[in-house]
Amino acid sequence: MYLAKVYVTYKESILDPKGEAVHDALHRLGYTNVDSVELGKYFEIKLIAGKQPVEAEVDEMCDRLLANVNMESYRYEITEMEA
Amino acid sequence: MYLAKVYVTYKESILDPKGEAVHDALHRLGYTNVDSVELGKYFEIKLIAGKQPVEAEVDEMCDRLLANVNMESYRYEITEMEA
Amino acid sequence: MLKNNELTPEALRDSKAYQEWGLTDAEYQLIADDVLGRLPNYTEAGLFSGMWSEHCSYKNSKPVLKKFWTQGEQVLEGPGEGAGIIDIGDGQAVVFKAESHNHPSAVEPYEGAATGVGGIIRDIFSMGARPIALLDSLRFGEPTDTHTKYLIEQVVAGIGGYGNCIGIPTIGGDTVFDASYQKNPLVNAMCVGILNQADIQKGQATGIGNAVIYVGAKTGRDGINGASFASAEFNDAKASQRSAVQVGDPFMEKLLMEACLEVIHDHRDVLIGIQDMGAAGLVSSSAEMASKAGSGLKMNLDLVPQRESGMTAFELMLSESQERMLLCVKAGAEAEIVQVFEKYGLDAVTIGEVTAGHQYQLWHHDALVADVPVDALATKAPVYQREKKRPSRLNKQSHHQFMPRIVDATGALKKLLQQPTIASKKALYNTYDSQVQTNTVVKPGSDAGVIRIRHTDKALAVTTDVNGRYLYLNPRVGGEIAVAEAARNIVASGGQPLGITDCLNFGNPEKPEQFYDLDESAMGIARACQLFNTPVISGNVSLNNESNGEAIYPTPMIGMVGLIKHQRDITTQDFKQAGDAVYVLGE
Amino acid sequence: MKFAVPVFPGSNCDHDMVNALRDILKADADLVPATTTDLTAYDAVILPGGFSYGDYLRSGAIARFAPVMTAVQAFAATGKPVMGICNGFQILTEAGLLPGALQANRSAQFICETSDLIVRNVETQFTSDYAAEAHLQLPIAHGEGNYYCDEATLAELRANHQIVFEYVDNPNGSVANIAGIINRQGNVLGMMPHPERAVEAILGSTDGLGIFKSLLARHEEATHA
Ligand SMILES: Nc1ncnc2c1ncn2[C@@H]1O[C@H](COP(=O)(O)OP(=O)(O)O)[C@@H](O)[C@H]1O
Repeated sequence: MYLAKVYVTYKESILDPKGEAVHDALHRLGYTNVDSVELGKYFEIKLIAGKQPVEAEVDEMCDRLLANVNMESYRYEITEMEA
Repeated sequence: MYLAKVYVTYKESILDPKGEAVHDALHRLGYTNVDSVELGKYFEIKLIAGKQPVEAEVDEMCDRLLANVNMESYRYEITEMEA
Repeated sequence: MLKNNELTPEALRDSKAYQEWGLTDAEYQLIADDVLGRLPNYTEAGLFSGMWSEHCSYKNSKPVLKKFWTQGEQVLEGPGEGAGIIDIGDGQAVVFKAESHNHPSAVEPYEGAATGVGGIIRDIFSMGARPIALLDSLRFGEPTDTHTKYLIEQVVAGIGGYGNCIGIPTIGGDTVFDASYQKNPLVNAMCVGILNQADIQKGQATGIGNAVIYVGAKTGRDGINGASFASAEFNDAKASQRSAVQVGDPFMEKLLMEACLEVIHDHRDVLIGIQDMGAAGLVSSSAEMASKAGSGLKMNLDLVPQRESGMTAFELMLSESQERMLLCVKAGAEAEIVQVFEKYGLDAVTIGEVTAGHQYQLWHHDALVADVPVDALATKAPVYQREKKRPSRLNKQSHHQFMPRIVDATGALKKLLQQPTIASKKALYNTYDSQVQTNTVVKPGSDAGVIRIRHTDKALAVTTDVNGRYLYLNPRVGGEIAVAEAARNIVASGGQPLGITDCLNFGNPEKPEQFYDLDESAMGIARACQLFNTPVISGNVSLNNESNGEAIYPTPMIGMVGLIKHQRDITTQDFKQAGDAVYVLGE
Repeated sequence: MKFAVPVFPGSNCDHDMVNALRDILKADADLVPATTTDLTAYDAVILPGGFSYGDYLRSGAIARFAPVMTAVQAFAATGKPVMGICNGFQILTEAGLLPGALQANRSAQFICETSDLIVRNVETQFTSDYAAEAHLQLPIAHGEGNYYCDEATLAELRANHQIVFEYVDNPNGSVANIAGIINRQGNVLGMMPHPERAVEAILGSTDGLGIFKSLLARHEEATHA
C-alpha cells in the first residue's frame, strides 16, 4: 500500500478569497504579524499499485481531477506504507 | 519571515463527505486501486515573529481558528524564509 | 472480543456509569426492578439512556406540552409524528416542524447548524412531503467579541451550506443579539413541506414478518449518545464532553430525499412506514416505529452498514450519524425497494423484521445483546411533574411604566436602527439561496416569507418570531405576544394563520424558577393559539440552555404558517411610492 | 424544439428549468439522467444549476466525467446549442467546452441576490431577442461564481465578442465583470445568473425570457428555412 500526500494550491497570480478571509480573521484575532495566508487542499490517498507506476498514476489523477490546472498547481509525495 | 505549513484533517470517526466524493469519483474514472481518500485543508502562512515564539503562535492559531479541535487534528512545519 | 471495555451488568450497577449517560439512580432502579426484573446489560442501559433522555421522551416537558391547543378542523396530524400536517384544500396539505440544534452549534457552529437543518428536512420528507421552504431562528450574544462573531459567521455559513446545496429555499427567520445568549446561542431551524393527502406517511412498523430496511449513510462513531448530550446542561468543566460532533452531508441527503419520495409516491402499496434516524439514532427510530404499531421487533446489527470497524452494539444503536432513514416494507417487496435506493447509489439493507409480541430484540455477533419490552423504551419513560416557583426577578419589577423622553427623534431613530437586533439582516440572509425551486414570491426582508403553490392560485406565508425579553418580564404574556407577533406577520403578508410549530428553548426544568418560565409561557402560547385558531401541530423542546448556571431568556420560538387563498392578496411591507397615505391601525 | 436538461446527482435547478421551458415557454423538455449517452434526439441541451456531486472537490469537477458529458461534447461538436447555468457553467469550464474557471466569490461567501447585467453581444442565438446593450435583472445564487481566465484568454474573448453578459456591479470579483461567455463557434454559452428564475412577473422579473425566446426563434427559422 502506498500513501500519496497531494497538495493543491492556487497559482501565484490568482487571488485566493478563502485564504484572504482566513488572513482577515487572524488579524481580527490580533495576529497582525501574519503577512499572508493561502488556503489549499490536502489529500491523503491510500492506494495499491495499479496498472502504471504509482507516481505516474497520482500525477494523472491530479491532472484529471484533483486540480484544475487553469488556476491551481499541485505537488505530491508518495511513500510506501508498512502492511 | 517564517513560512508555516499547516495541515488540518478530520479525526478518526468523523465523516469526511468530501473525501468520500473524491474516492468515488476516482473509482468511476477507473482508479479502482485507490483504497481511501481523505480531503483536508492545507494552509501556507507567512508571518514575522510576534509576541510569542512562532511555534507557540501557530499552535494557538490552529487551536483557535484554523482547526476545530472537536473534530479535526492539525500538524504544522515552520521554516525560516530567506528575506 | 469487542466488548472488552464494556462493564458487566453488576459493574455497571456498582460504578453507576449510567449516570454519565444521563440516567438517574431512580431511573436505573426502575429499569432493573420494574421493567426488566433483572439488571440491564451495558447495551440495554444505553438504549434506555437514549430513549429516556429529555430529547426523546419529553419526560420533563410532557405535562407542559399537554396544555397546548392542538385541535382545529384543519389539523390532519397533530403532535406525535415526525411533523404535523394541516389541510390546505384541494387534497393538499402543508407539513411543518421546527427543531433546535443549540448545543451542537455551540460546540461546532458550522456543522451543528448544518446538521440541524439536515435533521428537520428529514422530518418533513419522512412524512411524504416535499420540502419547499426553510427558516432559521437565531439568538447570539452581542456581536462585539470575536468568538460571537465567529459563531455567527459559522452558524450562518452552516445553514446556507446545507440548504443551498440540497436545494430548498431559506425564505425567512429571525435574528436577535443579546448578552443572555452569549454562552448559549440558539439555533432553531424550521422546514415546511407540501404533500398530497394520499401520500401521508406514518412512522410505524406493523405486520409480523415485514422487513425493516436501513437506508442512507453508513453508521459511524459520530455523535454517540447525542440525545443525552443535547439534554444536558453546559458548563466549562464539561468541555471535554464533545464526542457529539457530526458532519453533515447535504449531497447524500439530497439523494436520500429524492429516493424516499420516489418510494413514497411510486411504491406506496408495499411501504408500511418510514422514519428518520434523528436523536438516539437507530434505537429511537426502530423502537418508536414498533411501539406505535403495537409490534415487536428484532434486528441483526451485523447487517447495519458501518463506516468503521469494530463498532459495538451500544455504539451502533446510539450513533447519531446523519442522513439515515428506517423503512418498514412488506415482506417479499424488499428487492423492489432496495432497487430504488441503488439507483441513487445509496445503501439499503434489510436489518430486521417485525415480530409477534412486544419485545425489542437485538442480535450482534450471534448473541442476543438486548431483549427489552419495546413500549418500555418508547413510551414508558417516567414523566416528571416539576416544581414550579415564581422567579424572584418578577417580584422586583417596578410597576412604573417606562416612558422614554425623546428630545432628538431623528437621533433616537438612527440609534435604534443601529442596534444589531433591529438593523437589516440582509448580510446574513443574502448568503441563503431563497429562490431555488422558483416559487418564492416574497424573499427574506419583509414580514413573512411567501411561497406560491404551483398550479394553484394559493400561496403560503411563513414566519418565525419570539422576543425573549418580553418573556423574561412576563412569561405568560410574553408567550401570548410571540404568537400574536407571528400572526401579525402572516396577516400583513396577506395570509390567514393556520397553525404553529415551536421550539421551547429554556433553562434547567429541575430548577423551580426555570420550570415556572416554561410552564407559564406554554399557557400563554396555548391561550393565544386558541384565540387565533392556530393549533400547535409540532414542536421541539430544548431544555438546559444554561452555561455555568445562568439560563438564557425564556425563548419559545414560534414558527407560524398561513394560507393565502389568492396570490393577488400577497402584500409586502415596503412603502410603494411617494404620496401614498400612511395609516396606523390598532390601539 | 426539444430541450434536454441533464440531471446530475445533486442538481437542484433541473426542475426549475424544465418548469420554465414547459409551463412558460410551452417548449418540449425532458430531464435526462447523467447516465444518458445519446442526446441526438434533442435540439438543445441545458446544464442546470445545483451542486453536482455536492461540489465537494470543486464545482463541476466531478460532474464533467459523468457519461452524459461525453454525449454533450458530441452534441456541441455538431453545432447545436448547449447552455450551462450556474453549476452548468462550472461544469462546462471544467469540461473544457468553455475557457477559464470559476473560483470562490471574492467575499468567500455564497451570494443570493438580484444582479444587474448588460447584454454585450446580441448577435448570438441565445441573445438575439434582446436589444443591444440591454440591461437585465437576473437572480444570482452561487458561492463560486468568480470567473477567472488569464490575460491571453481574456484578450481572445474580447477580440471574438465572446463576452455575452457583464455585471454592472461585479458581485463576485469576476475578471472583466464577466457574467456569461460563449465559445468561439457561438453554440456553447455559460452564465452564472439564473434566467429560469426570471420568467414570471410574480417571481420578480421576466428578463430571463429573452434567452429562451432567442433560442426558440432561431430554431423556428432554421426549421422553416
Ligand atoms: N436568520 C434569518 N434567516 C432568514 N431570514 C431572516 C433571518 N433573520 C431575519 N430574517 C429576515 O429579515 C426580515 C426582518 O426580520 P426581523 O429583523 O426579525 O424583523 P421583524 O422583527 O420586523 O419581523 C424578515 O423577512 C426575516 O425573515
